[in-house]
Amino acid sequence: MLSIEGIHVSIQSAAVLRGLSMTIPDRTMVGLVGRNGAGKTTLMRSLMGHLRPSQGRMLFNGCDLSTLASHERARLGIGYMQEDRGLVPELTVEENILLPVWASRTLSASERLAFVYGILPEIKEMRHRRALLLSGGQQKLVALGRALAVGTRLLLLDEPFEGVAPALSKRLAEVILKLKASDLSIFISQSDLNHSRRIVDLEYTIERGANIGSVQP
Amino acid sequence: MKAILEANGVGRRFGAVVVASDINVKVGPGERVGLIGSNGAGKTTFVNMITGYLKPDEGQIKLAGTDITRMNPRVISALGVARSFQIPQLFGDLSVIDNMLVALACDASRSGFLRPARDPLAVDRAEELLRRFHLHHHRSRRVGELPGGVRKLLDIAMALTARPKLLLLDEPTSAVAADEKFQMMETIMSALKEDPDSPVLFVEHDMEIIERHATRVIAFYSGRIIADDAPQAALAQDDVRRYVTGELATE
Amino acid sequence: MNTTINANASRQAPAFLSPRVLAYAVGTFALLAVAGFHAPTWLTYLITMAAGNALVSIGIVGLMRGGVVSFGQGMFFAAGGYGAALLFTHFGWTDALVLSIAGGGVALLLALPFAPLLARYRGIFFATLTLALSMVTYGVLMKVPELGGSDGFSVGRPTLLGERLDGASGSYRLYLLTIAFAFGMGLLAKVNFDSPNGLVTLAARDNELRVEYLGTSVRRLMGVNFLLAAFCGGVGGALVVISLGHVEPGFSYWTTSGEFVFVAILAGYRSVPAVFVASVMLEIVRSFSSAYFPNTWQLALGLFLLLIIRFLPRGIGSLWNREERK
Amino acid sequence: MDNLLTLLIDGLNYASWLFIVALGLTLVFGVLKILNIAHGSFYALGAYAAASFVGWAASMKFAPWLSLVAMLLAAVTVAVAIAPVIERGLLRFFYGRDEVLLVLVTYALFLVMEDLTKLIWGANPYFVSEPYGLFGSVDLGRMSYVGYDFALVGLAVVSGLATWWALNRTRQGKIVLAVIHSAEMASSMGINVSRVYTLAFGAGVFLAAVAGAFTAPMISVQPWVSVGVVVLSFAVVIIGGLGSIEGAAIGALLVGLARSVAVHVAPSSELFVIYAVMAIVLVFRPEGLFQRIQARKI
Amino acid sequence: QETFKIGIVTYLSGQAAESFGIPAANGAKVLVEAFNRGAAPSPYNKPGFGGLKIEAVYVDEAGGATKQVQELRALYDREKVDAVVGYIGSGDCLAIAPVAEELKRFLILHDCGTPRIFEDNKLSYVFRTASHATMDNVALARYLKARSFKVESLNLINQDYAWGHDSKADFISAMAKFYPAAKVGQNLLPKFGAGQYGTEISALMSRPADVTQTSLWGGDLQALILQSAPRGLFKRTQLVISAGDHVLPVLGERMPDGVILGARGAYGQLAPKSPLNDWWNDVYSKTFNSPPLHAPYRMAQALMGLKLAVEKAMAGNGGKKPSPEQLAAALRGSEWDSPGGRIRMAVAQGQQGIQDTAIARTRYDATRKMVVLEDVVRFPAECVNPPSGTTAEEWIKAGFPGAKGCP
Ligand SMILES: Nc1ncnc2c1ncn2[C@@H]1O[C@H](COP(=O)(O)OP(=O)(O)OP(=O)(O)O)[C@@H](O)[C@H]1O
Ligand SMILES: Nc1ncnc2c1ncn2[C@@H]1O[C@H](COP(=O)(O)OP(=O)(O)OP(=O)(O)O)[C@@H](O)[C@H]1O
Ligand SMILES: CC(C)C[C@H](N)C(=O)O
Ligand SMILES: [Mg+2]
Ligand SMILES: [Mg+2]
Repeated sequence: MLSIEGIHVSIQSAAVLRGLSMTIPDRTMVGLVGRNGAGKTTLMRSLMGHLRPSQGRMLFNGCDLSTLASHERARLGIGYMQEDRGLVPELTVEENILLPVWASRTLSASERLAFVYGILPEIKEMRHRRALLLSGGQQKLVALGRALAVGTRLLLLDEPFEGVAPALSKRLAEVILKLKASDLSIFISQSDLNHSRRIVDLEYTIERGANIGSVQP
Repeated sequence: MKAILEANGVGRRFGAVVVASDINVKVGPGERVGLIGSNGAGKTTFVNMITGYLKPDEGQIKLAGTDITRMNPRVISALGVARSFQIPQLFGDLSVIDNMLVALACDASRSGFLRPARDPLAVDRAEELLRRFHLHHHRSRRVGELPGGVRKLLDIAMALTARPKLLLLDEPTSAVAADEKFQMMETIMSALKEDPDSPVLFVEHDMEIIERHATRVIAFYSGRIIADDAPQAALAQDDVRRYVTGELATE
Repeated sequence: MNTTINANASRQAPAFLSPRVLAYAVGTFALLAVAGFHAPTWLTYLITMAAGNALVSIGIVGLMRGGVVSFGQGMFFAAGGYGAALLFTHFGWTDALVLSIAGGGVALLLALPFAPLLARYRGIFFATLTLALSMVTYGVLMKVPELGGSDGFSVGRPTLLGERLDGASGSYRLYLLTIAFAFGMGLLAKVNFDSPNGLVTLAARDNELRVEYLGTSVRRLMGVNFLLAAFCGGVGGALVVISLGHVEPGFSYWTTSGEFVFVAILAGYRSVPAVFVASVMLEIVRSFSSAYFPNTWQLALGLFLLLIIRFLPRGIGSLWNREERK
Repeated sequence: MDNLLTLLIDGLNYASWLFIVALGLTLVFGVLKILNIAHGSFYALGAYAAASFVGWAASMKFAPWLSLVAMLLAAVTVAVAIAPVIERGLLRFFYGRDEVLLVLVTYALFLVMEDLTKLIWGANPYFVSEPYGLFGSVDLGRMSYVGYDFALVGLAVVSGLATWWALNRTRQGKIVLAVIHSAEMASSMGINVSRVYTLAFGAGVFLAAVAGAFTAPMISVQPWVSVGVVVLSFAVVIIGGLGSIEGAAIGALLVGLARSVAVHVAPSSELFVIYAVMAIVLVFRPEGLFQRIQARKI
Repeated sequence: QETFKIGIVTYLSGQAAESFGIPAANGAKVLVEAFNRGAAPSPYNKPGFGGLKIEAVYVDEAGGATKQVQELRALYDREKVDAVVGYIGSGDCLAIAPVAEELKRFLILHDCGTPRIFEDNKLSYVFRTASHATMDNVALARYLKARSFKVESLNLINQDYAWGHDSKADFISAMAKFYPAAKVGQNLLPKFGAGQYGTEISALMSRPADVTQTSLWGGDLQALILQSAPRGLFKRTQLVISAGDHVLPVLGERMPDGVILGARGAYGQLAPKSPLNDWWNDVYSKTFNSPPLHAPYRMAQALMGLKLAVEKAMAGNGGKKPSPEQLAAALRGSEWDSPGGRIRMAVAQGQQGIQDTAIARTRYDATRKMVVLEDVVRFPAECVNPPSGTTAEEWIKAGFPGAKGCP
């Protein structure tokens, strides 16, 4: 599904990713582990087109991502959950979730909403609240819901369990496991190993922007 | 025992959402209190009310006997309450060392126009703190470019510059790499050795850390305190297991 | 404990006006003083005006470091200018040095009641409230016949240490006086920028909430910076009026304030000398383009500004303040 | 009574003219976070283009009401021809920078456009007063008003409502909000951010040009018409709260009424009454009448 | 060949460029060119200035008085001009006159209106080769009286800067002499460049007056007329304009009939017939496709006066380029013929000129497709200009002592 071949990415002339390679096969859940500053977020942002690799390729189903503008990537069915949530404060929870659906030409709003609420009933309860009032963890949930709304093929989740209470993080893990049964591939970054180990099919470890290993738990 | 922090019947609502109701807490010297709770339970709100960012609708908050309910964050900070933030609040355009120097310069006794902010004493103190938090090698990087975990550390280091009488940490270890979390808590706790009487309240989602570092746990759910006890006891309560740790299924 | 003390001893003297900075300043001043003696008078005059204006912009830079920009600094420029001019014509104070400081004092007095109010404002709202106040000042100046109404009034030649500043040598001495003020106040500004207050100001620009949580009042800080800026503006206004020989309500018009901001942005907030350089540059560009492209000088000025902002986003100060450029 | 009515009508007329100009300004600020000094230049361009278009329509002996269409077309032309060039060729490089720096960028743009306009249309004034008579005149007691002025009130109401509706009641509007909040996030959601920017800026330019085009019949179109307008509409937008359409409407009414009272009652205060209103509003509402909600930070 | 360099300062950008600055600069251009070729009629037919080739540099007056002071210094010191001619804005004149005096350099103010320049300062290097605003307002008042208008009430609308204020004050006090019972109703002072006058027009209409005076000019005047004509303001009041000829060609049929206006001198249609005027009209119209009006006329009379002064000074110093002092001495108190009539540097110790003027009424002539000025009344210079040794204000208050030759 997604293969990353030796990409190099620099931010303001500092090399952050140096020759990173990994593959995310169809219908799998892949973990990405690394310490703070290893480059996990940078990789995600490169995939979403906010940073341009100076070398290497990123292929999504054989299509070179670098030929697509940032907003065209979401339309391939990639859902991205940012590390810092990135909700639009003025909009309600539901509107936030619908945002990528509106931007897409193919998705149906009611269908996607039903799907998201089915998986995350917690969100449904607060769907009319404005995003700016939510607590940190609640925002995290909504951001996940939003990624789910558009990510029909691939989900990129940047530290989804961070700051989430254990009860909920257990629920999330279940949700994500459930998704694995569908057509989706999931790519999860983690600085905390505890949560993901149990659920991923394959885990890459990076350090200072380069692969140092991969395991199949 | 004299309470350093005392909250009596504190309540707060936003429109129809009750974010704190009838909160009663007394914290004595040297206590290490873990604040746990589901997302949106009101932990941050509690911290915000103690530090004056939010004013309670009802009830009273006292610091070492002084009523601080209506004071603003600056005055409360000046009284010796320091905090860190769930989302780090830093000076993104300045370097790491300058962030620390700002924190030192804000110390009331040190402000002024005609002295250098970067005098050797201040710089030494700042560097010592940075070293303690393993931030020293980031010394001259612009804070805006730091990865999330490092920002978190710096945020806490800044809270500790003033040698607080009461320390509040909002999710100090979230976004910090797993193997560093424990070390980090050690660091924080050891930084407080100079003032062993200062109580620490920290919001935490990781129960291992709670078990290891808290002497007492307060669990929140939906704006209320559902448990306030020693860690083992608190974590064993049904409500806590149901709503916080998820060991019991809801309903 | 011992180690810290040793570390101290081994460290160099702090940045408080390092000998290097002081030497640079004195050296440049001497150079300018000599050069001014030989330069054509239009050039010394241009530099005099530029230095006077730059003092106002220094004040704005001080505010900018805290994240606010005053679009109404013309108000204090005018206060200093009118103050000095009135003291000269009505009270017989003729000494240029005294008048300049008095101009700063008048501006400071005018700023005092507004400081607590303005300290509450940030960003575009600070800019526009100061703009509104300066426009009200403009309106008042226009309507007071005793102040010359819309035309303002002319001021005679002042004295310096008892001597009348007449003719070419008088202009030269005014030039010296103005650049002396520029250097003196520039150095003081540098000291202030490097002080704890200066650093916290810079921090408040990024995150006020944290500064408050560190126990420092951002409002007080902003209020103080506002007063300092007003003083700078007043001194600048007085010096300009002394050289110009004329004062008018236009000093307080928003476009005048706009030019001071223009210089401050051109310079960036990281370097004090850059403010003076920027001010001289603006005067030169404006003067030459209005002489050589009289029909398109605005176009030239606009393009020049765009180029600077585009390619030196942190101001021309970033050309030599490399360490901080990043 | 008669006087009160006069006062109100004058205030309203002035307010609606100001509002149309301010609308575009507030829109552009709302979306691109740019307080656009060059807005006045687009207004001037609209006026010039209208002068050319209406002049041409007149020379073709079209029906008089077609001059209204010509004015609208002029505004569209300005927006289509200018907005993408400026947005993509210039502003794009400055997004996300300090608000005040952006003010200066547009100030530079204003200087450049001022001279460019002069190079294109020359310094001579243009007149297109034909449309001014289209709506006849209205007699109210001792007063006589030009129907066109009331038509402008209508235009202001229509454009205000349309913009408000588009921004607050449509998906597109919500997408714009997302872009305002974070362009990177928005594009991750599949939103074509650069198109939103261009469209929003284009809409702003269009509104400025519409205001210019429909003012053209009342004034002599000549260099520098841009300057006075822009400071006034700044005042309006700031009184109302930057980025707020409701705010701009109320701001325009306040300014219009204050000015009309000043001119009728104390003409010599006209010069600063507008700024005094602005200062007073800001003293009590530091961010203007309609403040933007702040996101939770901690 | 040695040159004589003149700095010419007028509005080349901004509000005042189109109506005044650029026509004035254009006037200077044709004239300098004609002078250099020796193509002007006698006595201006010597090539250049007494053989010196004239070189002109043009500077924009826009940007405020402070900027003008700087530009003036640069002109003298950097561009090394021998004389500066220019300044339309009264505010600019007030600011720069003392500077030229201090620098001891030669300056001719060619157009600005405020009477206060020589009233407030004692100047010997600075000249104004035209009458100031008092003339225009006194002449308007005299016209109303001469044509026996009934004036019981008076409205005024003037711009909020030196020219507007001075015009307003002079007109009110002049009217008080002729119509002591007349009451001032609205006295409006809109901002320079306001552009929108709806409210002002309502204010003028809500207190109808027999006469409405304005000294608006340029785009402001055009806008005022365009906006008030459809509301019928001019049907209810007699409009009088102190500087109005320059809007006639552009307004054409939109200019209401019967408006009383002056041109700040006997310029354009009001100019007395003379070979010099015919030549001037001819060269200017040929080059710019429109007849010269107020602004180029005033430029012409300044440059002609300067030319004669240079030549006179050169005659006195053996043909060298004259020093500022020599130039000043030559121009002081001199007189010369200009296209608009004779200019006499008769007041303010010979630094300030006076000239004849004329006031007329408008009528749109549909066959010639232009506004014609008719019912002209001419006023000799001494009738409408205060004599030496008194200020405008005192002179009017005292009832125009020494006024001579009034119609
Ligand atoms: N804007 C920037 N400018 C310069 N360097 C940057 C910038 N953003 C990130 N970096 C650097 O890139 C490196 C990788 O950062 P990244 O955010 O990808 O780490 P991460 O693995 O996501 O860490 P964390 O777990 O803390 O989120 C870090 O060393 C960081 O300092
Ligand atoms: N300013 C506000 N306006 C409205 N509601 C608010 C505001 N601040 C907090 N809330 C609400 O209060 C509740 C508690 O929020 P709080 O941030 O205290 O939760 P928390 O326990 O810290 O959760 P988390 O672990 O997710 O950070 C949430 O439902 C939130 O939406
Ligand atoms: C009518 C104008 C020529 C008057 C001139 N602008 C002045 O200010 O004096
Ligand atoms: Mg990350
Ligand atoms: Mg929280």
